Amino acid sequence: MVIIKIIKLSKDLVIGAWSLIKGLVITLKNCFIPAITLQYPAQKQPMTGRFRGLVDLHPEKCIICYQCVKICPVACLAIAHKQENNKKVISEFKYNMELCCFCGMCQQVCPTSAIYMNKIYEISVYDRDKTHINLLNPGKYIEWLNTSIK
Amino acid sequence: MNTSQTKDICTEEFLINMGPQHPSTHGVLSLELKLDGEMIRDCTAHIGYLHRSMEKLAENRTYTQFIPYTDRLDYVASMNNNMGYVMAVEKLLNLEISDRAKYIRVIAAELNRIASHLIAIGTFAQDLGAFATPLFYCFREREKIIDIFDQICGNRLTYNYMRIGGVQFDLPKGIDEKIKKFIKYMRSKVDDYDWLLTYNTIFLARSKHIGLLPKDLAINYSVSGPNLRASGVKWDLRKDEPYLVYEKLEFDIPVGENGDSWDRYKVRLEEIRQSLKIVEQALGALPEGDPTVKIGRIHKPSPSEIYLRTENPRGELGFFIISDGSAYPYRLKIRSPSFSNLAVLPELVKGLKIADIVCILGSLDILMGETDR
Amino acid sequence: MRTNEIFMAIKTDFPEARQEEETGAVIIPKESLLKITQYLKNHRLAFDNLHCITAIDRAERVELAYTLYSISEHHGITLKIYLTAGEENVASLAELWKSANWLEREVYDLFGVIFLNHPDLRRILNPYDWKGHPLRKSYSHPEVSIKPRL
Amino acid sequence: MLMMLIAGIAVLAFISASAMFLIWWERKVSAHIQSRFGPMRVGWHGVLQPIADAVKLLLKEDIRPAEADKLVWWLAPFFAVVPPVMAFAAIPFGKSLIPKDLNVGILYIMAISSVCVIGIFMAGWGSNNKYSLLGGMRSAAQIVSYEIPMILSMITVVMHANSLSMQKIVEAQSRHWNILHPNMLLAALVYTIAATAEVNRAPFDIPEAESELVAGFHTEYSGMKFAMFFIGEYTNLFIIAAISTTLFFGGWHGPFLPPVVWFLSKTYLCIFIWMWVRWTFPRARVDQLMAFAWKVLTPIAFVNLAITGWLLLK
Repeated sequence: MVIIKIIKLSKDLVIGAWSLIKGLVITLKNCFIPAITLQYPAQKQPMTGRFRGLVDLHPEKCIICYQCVKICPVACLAIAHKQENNKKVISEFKYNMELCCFCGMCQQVCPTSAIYMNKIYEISVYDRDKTHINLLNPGKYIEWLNTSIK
Repeated sequence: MNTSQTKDICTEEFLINMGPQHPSTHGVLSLELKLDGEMIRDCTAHIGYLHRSMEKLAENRTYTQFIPYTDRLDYVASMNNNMGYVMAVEKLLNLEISDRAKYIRVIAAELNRIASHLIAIGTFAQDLGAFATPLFYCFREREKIIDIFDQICGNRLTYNYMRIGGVQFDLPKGIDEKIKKFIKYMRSKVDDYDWLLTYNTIFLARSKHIGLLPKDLAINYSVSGPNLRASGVKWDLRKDEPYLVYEKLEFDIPVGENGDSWDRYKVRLEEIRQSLKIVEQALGALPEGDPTVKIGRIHKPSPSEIYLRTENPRGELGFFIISDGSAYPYRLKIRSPSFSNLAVLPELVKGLKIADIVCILGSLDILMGETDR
Repeated sequence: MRTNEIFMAIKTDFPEARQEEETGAVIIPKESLLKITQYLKNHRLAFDNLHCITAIDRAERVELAYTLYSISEHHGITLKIYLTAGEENVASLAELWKSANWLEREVYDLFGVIFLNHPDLRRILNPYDWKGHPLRKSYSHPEVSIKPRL
Repeated sequence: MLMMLIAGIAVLAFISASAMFLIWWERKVSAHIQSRFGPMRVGWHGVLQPIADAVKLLLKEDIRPAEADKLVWWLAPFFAVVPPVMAFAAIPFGKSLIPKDLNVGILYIMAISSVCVIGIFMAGWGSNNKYSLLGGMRSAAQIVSYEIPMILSMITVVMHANSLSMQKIVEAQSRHWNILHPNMLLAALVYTIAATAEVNRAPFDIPEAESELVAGFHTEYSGMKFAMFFIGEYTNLFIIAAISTTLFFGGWHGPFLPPVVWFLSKTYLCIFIWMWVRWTFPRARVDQLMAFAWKVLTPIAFVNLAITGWLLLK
């Protein structure tokens, strides 16, 4: 009876040792496969064509239809317009970057694709009122570098 | 240890607080353990740390505006959440969607299932002590899926890709070669995991017969998904209540024998292989057509109630939507699989050691974003 | 077995069950909940899976919808109970299905429906000392969030 | 006297250099196993990273828990670092390159290195934190029960070389290394497993199990005290590798390279195997670990001892 137990135990030990060695073979194999991580600040992955970064605007294309303001789930867009010799002109287009959830609904709903999402993803600010952006002034995203692939 | 012998030894149970900030509670979950030495006498779970009351938010959002919120439910498999919600609303509006959109949804959902299972396997191995090596292998594979999704819909985690009646974009040009290359790459990697983890004696010793979930207890707790199939119940919504094009695709359901932590891991590993098969077939049979849909129109469904459940990587995700004719849902109840899967934990853990509770929690693959809603 | 066949099976044994028109749910009075659910669970209908409990805050009443499924028979049913505004309490099903334990705690937490002889009826998602039940239509969220006393 | 001073300073310099190198090497080995690069920024391929770590740990604030048992908590790191450094006294680096050739060399090393379990237990008890208490108790049980198979496997070697002194053990292997005898191979296997448990390295790192006990016994240590535990661990790793080379792989014997190079290369090969094992296997549970030590390793070690005795007396 004891011999059967010893045989069974040694069989388990051998199978166990063999499975441990198989595990070691995998890690050794991976040891020689070249590493694939990016050294982030030096190497950056260019963003794909459809990447949704910060919201941006071509002011001339906008026909002030308020579709984007209506569709935004977190209400971070706000437009004010005034009537000037029978033509509507945008007086103010505020974008609250802090609330934005980068869902891309405004970009899809805009009939003239005036509002679109650019490729900036490294967004950090020191004080909160930096997050309230006026989309009309062209130099709004200077401090965050643009990593678009174009 | 009957009490007669321990008259002189004054052993005292001490309370230990595992969480809400703990390396292996998969998110913000607090477990109060009453320990006798290493043995766990009793465990109570405190959840709700990540409660954003999604259901109250849903009552103030139109049907289209709520789609980005469903990404944040089960943030590891947000394609499946989108699909679940969007299909529920389509059933409410009884809207038919184009065939190509159905196939694209199946491809996206299955790829996301593989990514979610990879995370489940990686963190399970990490919890058992195989520090970081299997986790990094799983993340390396998952990175390839994330790149595919980045090309399809532009985001890496919260995709917001599906719309009511279709999808946002059509698949980009060279994407099916990329997916085929990924499928071939992934098949060899899954066999590697078999060698590295599945039959490793320490891994077996740590997870075999730990956290035994018998079949009837699992059904009684309405556990669903891989945890239920690991207990021997052959129940998968994609097969038993087929939706989209799952009845046209040929795949089988892995089922475990005795419902312990090892079986739950093994079922997830097999499901990755099955999902690869599904994606391959769906990619082959992709019909032509225009899956995209405009989102300007505000949907106003007639007052009615529907309940629809889909097979999420973690279990059955159900949406109970009650509409009252306005553009906003009157009530939107989200039945989250992790909520019921977590309810089983205190029952499984009595009398085991601390190392086992970490192992069972890892094998149940709980996600707090979904549990707390 | 479609929902009306199941309803017929229930109707024969419990005459007081009614069927809601468009949704096909079975409406039962509050008192006979325990009897009917006992019957549903052990009868050949074999409803062994209480999938989810949904509470709906209508203007004049609170509706409780129990979604039941049977894994062996591949069918499901929705049981509905109308709780009049005054006394929102109903018997707890924690003994029949263990999943009811947490589901009922969540309904109590968000709606304030009291479940009689529930093992431990505490709040589950909100802090234990939270005032009010958030998902009620009449709920107004507190202006200042209460700081936890350390 | 002067000679002893110089030898002492040389050994201390070697210890800190080797600890620094081991920390860096472990991070590079683990990185490449997990298909990533490891430290690359500080110096060429992160060579200066250990120095950066040391400076960081020096500048870090040394926080002491309020209700900690002050003296016990303060003393614990010393008990974790001093024994491995003292054990260097009997390590044979070369033909005459040995700090002090004690005639009880191997016994001395084993006695000293079992002192560090007291340090770990003091750390566990002193930090007044439930997790570290559990970690401390686990380490006490583990190290004590793995010392027996370790010493038994050493005795088989000592019986061959019929002397406890390390130099004599190495000289006994001049013709062929000990590992070539079958029973020595079994003793080497038992020794490696027991030594991993002795040094709390995976798959036996239950005292500081990250996923269960947050950080085990050194949860409450930060700054220089944590660095001391860290250095103690790597020096201990070097010690068990050095012992395994002297006992089983023929110490500094080697065809034409100078003996020191042979000794160091063999030691670092053993360390690579320990690192390789660490980053592959999951962690054993406490009771399985103890059962393995008492029910499997110790019987095997005894049987091996009996066989060796029979072989020698034949």
